[in-house]
Amino acid sequence: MPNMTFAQALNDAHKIEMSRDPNIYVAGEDVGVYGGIFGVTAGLLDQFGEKRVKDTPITESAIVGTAVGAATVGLRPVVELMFVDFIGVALDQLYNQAAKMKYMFGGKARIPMVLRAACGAGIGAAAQHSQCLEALFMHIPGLKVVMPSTPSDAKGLLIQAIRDDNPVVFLEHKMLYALEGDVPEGDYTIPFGQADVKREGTDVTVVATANMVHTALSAAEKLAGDGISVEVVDPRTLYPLDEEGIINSVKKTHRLVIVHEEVKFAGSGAEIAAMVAEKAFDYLDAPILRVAAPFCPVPFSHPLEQAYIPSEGQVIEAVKKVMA
Amino acid sequence: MPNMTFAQALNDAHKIEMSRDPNIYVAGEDVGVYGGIFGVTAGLLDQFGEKRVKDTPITESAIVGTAVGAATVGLRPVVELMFVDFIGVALDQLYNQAAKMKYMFGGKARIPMVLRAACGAGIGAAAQHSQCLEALFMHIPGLKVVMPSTPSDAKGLLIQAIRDDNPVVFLEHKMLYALEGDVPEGDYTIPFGQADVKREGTDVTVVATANMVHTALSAAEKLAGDGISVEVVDPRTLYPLDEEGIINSVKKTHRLVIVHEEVKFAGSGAEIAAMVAEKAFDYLDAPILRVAAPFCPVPFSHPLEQAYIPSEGQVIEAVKKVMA
Amino acid sequence: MDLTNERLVEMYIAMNKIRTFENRVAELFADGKIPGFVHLYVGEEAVATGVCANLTDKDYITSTHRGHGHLIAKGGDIKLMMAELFGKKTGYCKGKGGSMHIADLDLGIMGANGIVGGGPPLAAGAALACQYLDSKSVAVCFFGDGASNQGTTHEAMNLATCWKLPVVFINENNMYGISSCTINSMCVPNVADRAAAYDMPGVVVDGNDVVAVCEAAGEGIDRARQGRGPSLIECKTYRHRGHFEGDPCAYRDDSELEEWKEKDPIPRLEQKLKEMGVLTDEKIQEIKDKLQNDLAEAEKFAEESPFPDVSELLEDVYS
Amino acid sequence: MDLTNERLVEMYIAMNKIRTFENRVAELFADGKIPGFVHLYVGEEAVATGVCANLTDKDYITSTHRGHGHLIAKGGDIKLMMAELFGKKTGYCKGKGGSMHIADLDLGIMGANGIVGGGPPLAAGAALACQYLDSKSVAVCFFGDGASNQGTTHEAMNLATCWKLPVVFINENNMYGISSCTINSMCVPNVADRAAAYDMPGVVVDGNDVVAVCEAAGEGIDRARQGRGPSLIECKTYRHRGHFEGDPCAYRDDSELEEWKEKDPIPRLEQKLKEMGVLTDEKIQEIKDKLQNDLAEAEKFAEESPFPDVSELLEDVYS
Ligand SMILES: Cc1ncc(C[n+]2csc(CCOP(=O)(O)OP(=O)(O)O)c2C)c(N)n1
Ligand SMILES: Cc1ncc(C[n+]2csc(CCOP(=O)(O)OP(=O)(O)O)c2C)c(N)n1
Ligand SMILES: [Mg+2]
Ligand SMILES: [Mg+2]
Repeated sequence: MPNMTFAQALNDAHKIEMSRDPNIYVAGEDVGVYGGIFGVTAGLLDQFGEKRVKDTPITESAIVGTAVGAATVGLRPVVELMFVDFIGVALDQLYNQAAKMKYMFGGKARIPMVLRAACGAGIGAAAQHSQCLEALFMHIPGLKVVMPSTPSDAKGLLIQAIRDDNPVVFLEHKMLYALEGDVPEGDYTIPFGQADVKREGTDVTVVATANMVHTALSAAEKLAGDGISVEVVDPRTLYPLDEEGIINSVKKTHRLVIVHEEVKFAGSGAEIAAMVAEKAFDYLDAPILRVAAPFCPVPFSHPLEQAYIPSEGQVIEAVKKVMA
Repeated sequence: MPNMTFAQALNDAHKIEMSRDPNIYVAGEDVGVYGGIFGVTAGLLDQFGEKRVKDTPITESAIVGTAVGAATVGLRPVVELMFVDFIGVALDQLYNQAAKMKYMFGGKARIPMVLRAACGAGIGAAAQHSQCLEALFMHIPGLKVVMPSTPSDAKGLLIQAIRDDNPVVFLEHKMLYALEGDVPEGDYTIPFGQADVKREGTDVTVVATANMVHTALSAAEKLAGDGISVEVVDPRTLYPLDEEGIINSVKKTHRLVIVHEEVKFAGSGAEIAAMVAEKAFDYLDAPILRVAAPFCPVPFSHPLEQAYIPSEGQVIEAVKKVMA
Repeated sequence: MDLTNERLVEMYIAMNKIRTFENRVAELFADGKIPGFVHLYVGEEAVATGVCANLTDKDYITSTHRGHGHLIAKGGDIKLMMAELFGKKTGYCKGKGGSMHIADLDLGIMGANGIVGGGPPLAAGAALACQYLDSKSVAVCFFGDGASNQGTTHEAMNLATCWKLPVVFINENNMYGISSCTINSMCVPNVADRAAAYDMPGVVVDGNDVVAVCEAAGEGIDRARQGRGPSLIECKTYRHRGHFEGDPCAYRDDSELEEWKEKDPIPRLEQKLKEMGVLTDEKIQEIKDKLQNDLAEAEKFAEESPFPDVSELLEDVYS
Repeated sequence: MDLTNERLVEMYIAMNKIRTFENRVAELFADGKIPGFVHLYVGEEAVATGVCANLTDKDYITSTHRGHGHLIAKGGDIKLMMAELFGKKTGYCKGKGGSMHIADLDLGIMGANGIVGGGPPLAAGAALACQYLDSKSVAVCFFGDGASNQGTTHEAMNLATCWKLPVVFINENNMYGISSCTINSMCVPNVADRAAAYDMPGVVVDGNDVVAVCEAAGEGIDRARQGRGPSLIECKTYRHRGHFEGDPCAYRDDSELEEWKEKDPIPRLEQKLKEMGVLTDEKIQEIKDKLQNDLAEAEKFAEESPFPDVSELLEDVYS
């Protein structure tokens, strides 16, 4: 298996799918000549031409809205929002149009489209370019929400997303773009709704998403030294959410810690905790803890930003707390 | 105490505040001549004139954005979004600008503004005019989120919201507008972050919001007949959330059911459940159940819409389940 | 454009079909048979009719909250529409959508829309697909004077011109967005003046003259079909009824309504066709009887159809 | 407008102040002293300078992601700016904002903005407050060519004209929005052409001629101050550096940059002032030395200031 970065894996997924299906087009700000601000769409313009790789004006409502319209009529758009923070200027086309059309029309529409966006803190990009907002998308029936943590998951899930007949929000944590890993060659898909056990363990289940999977894994490694066996579960898709996979792990470990970079309050972890508190309550031996960002915008200054991002230390502390 | 409807109580709050503070203005679509689609701003134009009661074009980004700008510079805007569903065309000005400015500027801004919006199903208004979206607002640091359930709470909380120096999202369930109740006269405020025990009980805590408070109350009445004593707690503000108030009730009853009309998945109840599963786990004798809308857009057809809205029967069932 | 007598009669029938439908819906709403928000098209029939006369089933339209007229003009089935308004399982959307969300993708009807300004980006997207697939089809975007102030409309027009998309923006300027008169919501006299911001043709036409609408829209549609890009056509018209059923209309003068009733597009065409000798009183009665019959049938169908079963609630969310 | 020699020299100094600041920031970014996204104003100094020469501390501006020039021209303190860019506690935003969010409300600077099109509604709102409070102050909205395609910009301009708000929209047309050239992102030759959509004055001015900018902006600002409503002034200019620091600029030709460097606003004014006998080489050197000194001081202040303490993380979220 070739080794490549997360960004290259996404690029590979685009190329494979665009080669396979002529009705896929890519659009967004700076996706063409520039190759995407994070390089994900590099080379696509050269390979597929202007018809299929469309640089747009700065016009997110129209980028998303044309994708919805084009998808309804037979194309399969893959559009880039650059930063997920920008969804505020385009949300209506996603949540009132794309997500609801099929239902409102009594089932008679298909809206196969992918909205890709970079998310997350870590590069000093401050409050309007660093958010994680997956909980917003999870709450909207009609959308699917994907959040990969490794290059190979990124590729498999993006191909899956492009082939899905529903609007899919595909969230790419920007601290992962440079992460390298082995990635299966060619056609490779990962079904939605299947959590991946990134590390097996018996004492505590840690559910983590995106870059927090790696934070959880290194915490788990350290905790192993203390004799605590941590199972790290990566849901990979937040909707559909693999409730069974998470519950099975909790049934084994009886303890749950959830880790995400999003703000804790009303974040994605709230749903996971609530779901377990409902469906696996009797298996729990300890409170469910969430390690997540505090309730403030993302600060610019490096030490503050680092304090904002959930850390290995916080995960270790939470795990020890539920073990106490 | 005079008896008035929820809509009249809101109207009263506007009048009291606008009489007190000349820097309050009201703006929105059809708030002037029409008096608001739901009549909340009726009579304000006559009483306060065009300068202070502004009919706007259909331009939600500018309505919200001008409020943010004007608030930053010294006014106290109270703007109406008509239906909360429309937030998708204006979200950026609320969540990236209003909510974050103070923090991004190192504390040096004050943005006293209220964004009022009608929410909820029940009048056959279908998928784009019936949503409850409180979870979206709760997740954004910098915003406060208010959701009253009675005429007197509506008045006290709206006056409080107008006097707050932060952006406040004020959600009015449209099935409540015609609800009558006693409302304190004149100046009357309710502090944010104080849940109200709408009915005392000892066996199960039911946390409910907006119109679901009434559903919960009537369920509680029926359950009392079965010998089950239900405590109904209305948070009234979702941010700040009265965690202590909720936990105190759970410490007493050891059982928690959460009821809201919002979609269950990643809804406001997820945060409440997760918070309790973390902070009051040891007091819980049963799984935490949520009674909420299913994962679909709001349907138009009356029987479907009625099936969508959480019912008294579902609350009774959930309470019986946690009592079993 | 030379409209044959046959096409003129077709347009006359279409306008009457909309009018009779809408008038009956008003009654049914008042009777409590139809719930929710219902925005009627009475008075504006010439716009949808004149525009859609240039389209085939392979062309697309996006509609608005005031969608019945567009749907009927584009060939929508009034039985399925009426059943939908009743919230019945046999309706266009199985009862899930209601008045504001009726769609018929087989006819290229991409849906009414409850969001003002929701349609323009969708229409540009449909046009993009037409261009991409080289189908020679076009997309038509109906939108109101109020919607022209919405940011999404600006963005869709700009992108459509940048990409030379085969889309025609049809502005239905009925002078009001609910209670907001255009004189307070925009400073230019015509929505069409805004075409200058995108360097596309902007045309103003009498929206109560179905022939004028048909010709102006035809030019824009031809232009789009030939790959020459989008255009904006503003049709000046007026709604006879309130914004939605139940609107007391306190914000406008009765005299204004009376003036516009003088310009009612249906009697205007009727008069013309009678003068041309194309229609006689008997023929007119025949047309109206047929329409009433069809409408009665549609209503019967709607009345007698079952409501959706609660078990269907969670169907149709995902493909 | 008759600009006194003194005012011309002030503008010369302001432009140089921006230029030296930006050039140093570029170096500091390259050295890893400044993190995040940094968008520099080099080449565009005449716009902010010419516009802000008409404003007092009681007037408001909204800025963009490319905000340093606006801030300096409006009187912002480069010590506090530099400290903010370093993420220090002593910075304008206590290190919480960084380059894209610097504000100084006491000077009427309503903040840089990370959202393209984020500023126009805010500027309209500030103008509304000026009108409401009858303060005779005005608001100026800086926005890019790219931002003019954003729906929020359209909405703000429309509402501003409807309400006759005292706001001036200053378009900085530097021909690109990141890699997107205006010829691909709009079909009209000038952003100012869009003023026609709102019936407000739309003016095009050489954005590299600070005197021309000052005069054109002055007219718009006077108009606003006198209660005669908004206007749109487009300043044609060019950014010398990449979109942000680190941008390889592969999307544009070097020759284009060279051409524009010929039109660099700073040498142009310098030349003029020398010809007028207002400035001599010595005086110029003196000015530049002073600016370098101030800059060095600002940098030292930034370097030596402490980072915010982690305990401050949750402060400043709410009032
Ligand atoms: C985004 C949004 N804002 C507001 C509304 C409420 N609303 C529904 S129709 C309408 C007026 C629309 O006016 P116009 O576009 O002129 O269409 P008309 O009703 O005159 O046909 C308004 C304000 C909405 N549905 N969506
Ligand atoms: C809503 C939004 N979309 C996209 C971006 C990413 N972005 C930042 S600056 C920029 C280009 C802006 O172009 P222009 O308005 O011309 O300003 P300039 O950079 O040329 O000064 C883009 C696309 C953003 N910050 N916000
Ligand atoms: Mg209208
Ligand atoms: Mg630019």
